[in-house]
Amino acid sequence: ADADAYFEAVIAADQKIEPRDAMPDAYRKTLIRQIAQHAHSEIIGMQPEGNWITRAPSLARKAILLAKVQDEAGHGLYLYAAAETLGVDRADLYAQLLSGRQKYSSIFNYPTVTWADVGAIGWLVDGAAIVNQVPLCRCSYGPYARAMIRVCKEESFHQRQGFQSLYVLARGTERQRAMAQDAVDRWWYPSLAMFGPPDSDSTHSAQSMAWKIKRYSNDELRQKFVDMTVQQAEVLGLTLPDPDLRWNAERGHYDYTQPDYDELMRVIKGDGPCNRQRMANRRDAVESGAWVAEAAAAYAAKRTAARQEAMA
Amino acid sequence: ADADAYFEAVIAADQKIEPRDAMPDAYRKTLIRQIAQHAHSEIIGMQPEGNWITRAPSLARKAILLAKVQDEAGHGLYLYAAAETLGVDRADLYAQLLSGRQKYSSIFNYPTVTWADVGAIGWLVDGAAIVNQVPLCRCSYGPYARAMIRVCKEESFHQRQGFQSLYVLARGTERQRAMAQDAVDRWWYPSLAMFGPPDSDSTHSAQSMAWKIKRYSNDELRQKFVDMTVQQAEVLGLTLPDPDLRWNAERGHYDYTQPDYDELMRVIKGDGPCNRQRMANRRDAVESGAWVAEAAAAYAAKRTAARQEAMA
Amino acid sequence: MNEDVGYLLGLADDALIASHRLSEWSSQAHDLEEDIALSNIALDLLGQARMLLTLAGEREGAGRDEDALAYLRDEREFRNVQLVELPRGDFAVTVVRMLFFSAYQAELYLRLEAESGERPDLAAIAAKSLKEVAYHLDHATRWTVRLGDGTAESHRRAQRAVDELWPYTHELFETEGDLRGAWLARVERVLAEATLTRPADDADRFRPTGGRSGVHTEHMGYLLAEMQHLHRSHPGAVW
Amino acid sequence: MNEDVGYLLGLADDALIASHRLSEWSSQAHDLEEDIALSNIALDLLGQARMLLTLAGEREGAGRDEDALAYLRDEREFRNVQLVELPRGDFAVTVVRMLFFSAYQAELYLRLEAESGERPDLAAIAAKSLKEVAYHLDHATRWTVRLGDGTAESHRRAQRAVDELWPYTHELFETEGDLRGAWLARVERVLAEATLTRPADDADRFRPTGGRSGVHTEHMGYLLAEMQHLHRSHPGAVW
Repeated sequence: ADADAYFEAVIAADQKIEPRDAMPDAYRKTLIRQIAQHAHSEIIGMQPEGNWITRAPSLARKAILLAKVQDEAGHGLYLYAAAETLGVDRADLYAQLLSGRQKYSSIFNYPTVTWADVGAIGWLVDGAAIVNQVPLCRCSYGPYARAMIRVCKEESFHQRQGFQSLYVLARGTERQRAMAQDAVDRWWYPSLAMFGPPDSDSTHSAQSMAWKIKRYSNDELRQKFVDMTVQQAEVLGLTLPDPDLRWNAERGHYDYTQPDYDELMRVIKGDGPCNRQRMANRRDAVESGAWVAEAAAAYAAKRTAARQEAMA
Repeated sequence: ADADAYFEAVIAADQKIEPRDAMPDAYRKTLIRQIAQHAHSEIIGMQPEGNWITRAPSLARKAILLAKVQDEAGHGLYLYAAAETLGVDRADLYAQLLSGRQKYSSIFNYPTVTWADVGAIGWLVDGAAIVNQVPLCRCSYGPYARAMIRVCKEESFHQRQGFQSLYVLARGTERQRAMAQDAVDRWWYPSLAMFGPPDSDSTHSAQSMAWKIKRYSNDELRQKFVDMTVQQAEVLGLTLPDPDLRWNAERGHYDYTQPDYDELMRVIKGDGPCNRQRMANRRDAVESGAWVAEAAAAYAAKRTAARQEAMA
Repeated sequence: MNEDVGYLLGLADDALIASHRLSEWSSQAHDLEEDIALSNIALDLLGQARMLLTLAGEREGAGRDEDALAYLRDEREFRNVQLVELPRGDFAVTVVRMLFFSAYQAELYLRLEAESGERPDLAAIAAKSLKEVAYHLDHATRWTVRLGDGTAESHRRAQRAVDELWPYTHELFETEGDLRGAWLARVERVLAEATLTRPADDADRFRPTGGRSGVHTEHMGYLLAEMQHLHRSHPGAVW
Repeated sequence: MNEDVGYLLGLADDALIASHRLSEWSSQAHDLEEDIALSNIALDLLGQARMLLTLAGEREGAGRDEDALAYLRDEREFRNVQLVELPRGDFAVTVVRMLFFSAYQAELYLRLEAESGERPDLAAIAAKSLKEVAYHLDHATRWTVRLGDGTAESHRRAQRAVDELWPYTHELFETEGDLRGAWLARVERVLAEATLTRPADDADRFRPTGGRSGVHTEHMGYLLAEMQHLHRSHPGAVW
């Protein structure tokens, strides 16, 4: 009861819960699920953009893309480390990704069809991620909040790079401009869907808000993203593919068409265009690299044994 | 002794030895070795040109190339069938190719570096093959002679296609012309080496000539090829990479620089640029397709069993 | 784009890309006879693609010939179904895909041949191709049965190929829905003889689509890079 | 071509193509740490390639920048050694190739750095790259030892990689023969610690060559098709 009171007091005071603090089981479980899903998203998210590394149209863009995909792997590492402070093991989380029991962001189940998709992901997908993640920097769980500060800083760098890449395309040849517009047309609604189901259907939100893991509802975040993105689209000179998108002076926000949540559910359930491919790639990396992990372990064991013998 | 006399008489009369005829063991062995090597060459020879099928620069050229590589597989089939009339099994010959005990033409151990190499192979390599093979249409062993008639007909078609392909390049853009010349520069000496070591070093030739398997010596055939090719090179407007190539009125032939026979020996021994790759590809096709062959056999066995049961 | 041109490009690209994947078997088949057979089918499909591309170019009237259409269109302009662009895979994938695709082509070309009044040029191409397609279908049928009813391993591989490819077959009938009944009848007969299980349609909500409007799998770009690189490296050259 | 330009292109292309093969590991490594490490090395090598290409373009004085040189040269104009263009292979091939190549780069860059009087620009690039190369070499060394002295399977794979790649190392010293002694000393030490056998030089007459004069293995064309296709598909575009 003391522990519960302490937890409630910390949350109420907007202070951080730290790994050694007592915390309700449900809080711990919710965080593990969310952080793991976030980490998995970084890892799977390497694939759609990584798809263009060997084909990037200039060496400067290739370097930017290589570094970005590498950053995503780094984000995965911070986040798995944050999850581990909650008493789980990265290997177990990883196994749950591979078995399909834990999810990753559905956005990464869409294919990168052209080079412009790399820019559109940077602009829209990283943009949506940032809107989602900035409030997480104030999340009540300390290690997660600190990981998010680092992630957000890099993400906003990526988002600017994506924007800049699309900007160049939008001002390039007619074919480049068409490529940029086409990418925005395909990524807009999936990006809106990244904020999850509408608040009316969102199951976990209320409790997460009470625990100050979440600070805003799905629909609030989605609206924030729309408002921000409309203005950036104007700078780019590209059109968002929503004929009903318009300023609502009364609300002080843009009205917009909701994404297809049935499609979102289908993709979450595993039936998006690339779910099978993404998981198969991941499993293949693990399986075909198993002998490397075993070799490293065997070598480490030999070294340990040799050291022990030397000391005996 | 009767058998020997019959064999000698047939050879002397320029008639054909047929599968059921008695023949000296050494004659049989020589033929098996030569026909198998020839068949293997067709099969391995599919690789360097096949390397360009998916990248052919026009659909018409792609179709020609696909058909040509397919013809080479067909030639392999005729030739293995001819060898089988001598009492060997295709599977055994194949195993000897894979184990490296039987050879194939060393020319196929050079890489096809550009598209023009496909044309150069058609013109020079098929050209050399034809010079080698036309006399084999009169070879003393019937099945081999008949297979060669069919092979030569198709090869000369391929040779014209190669010539025509180079002709177009030689009259194309500057880069195409350079590509054609470069290919001829790289394939000329290896093509000369296709006729084997000089007569002074040729071990099998004398006996093969006596048996009327071979009709001309290596050097005679090489000279014939040079004389023929010089004139075709003029039509193409391409230069053969031999500064000492010139008409010798006294001999009534072109003088030319001999190929590097040390290099030829190195390549024959397995150390050419692509020997390992060609053999690895072949082994991989056999190994990774073993389950298919097993399935076909298992299915055939089931069908046979079912038929027998039905009749029992 | 003219609707008819788009339709023709769909047929042409199906054949072109299917041919490309088959041609990847050159020197890789488990025996010589099969190497020849697969090249033969690749060659037939390439021939169909050339006739169809040429016809599409004529219909379009913008001066694009078969090579301009094959080599100078970008990925988003290719109209083939995703089924044909999936990686080559093992021999089971090749055989099962050929079964699904040839059975579709057989039904489609039969109908196009019958509609010769409406589109005589296309009907002529269909009529010319039907004999080829019948051979492809026969070849795929024999091998599907051999693999399905061969060894335990070949059965496992064949069933896996059926399960993996089945979702992609729905795209074949998005615009040709009336052909699916006849297609199913053909395919089900073969799968049954091969002791393979036909996946249920509703059990599988994964129905990839997009090829006909130029949205392809991530495999397509690599295929086109390989196919087009040389041609694009020499703008305006004649080969 | 100016001899110096050709020399610079050799160095640049070595780094560019090595970087390409390493970047093929993206999302494919056995764990995240290694995925990051390999990307890092790919990124370093790409950076070296860009500086070297830019310098080569300046020396040439024909207005070609790093992209013109990377994307618009044909295969026969690439000067890299064949070692770096061989297919990615398994992790053992990657590690052993990195060992051989980094040890070579380390010796070469050390010498170039020392020759700053003759070629100050190149010496500056070498100096800047040496720290990176030291890290690559260290990484390759640690993994070679782990694989060689790990499990029976990892030993077998590592030895196979050493045996397959060794013949290609001779090309590194065709024009830099004086570096081979120091290179051998480095490499032999690592192989010994890894319980791997160093192939004898004379037992192996297979010494592939040609890369420095633009004659490449058949793998190179596919790599370039992939790398260059998009750039070549948009002549004159800015990215």
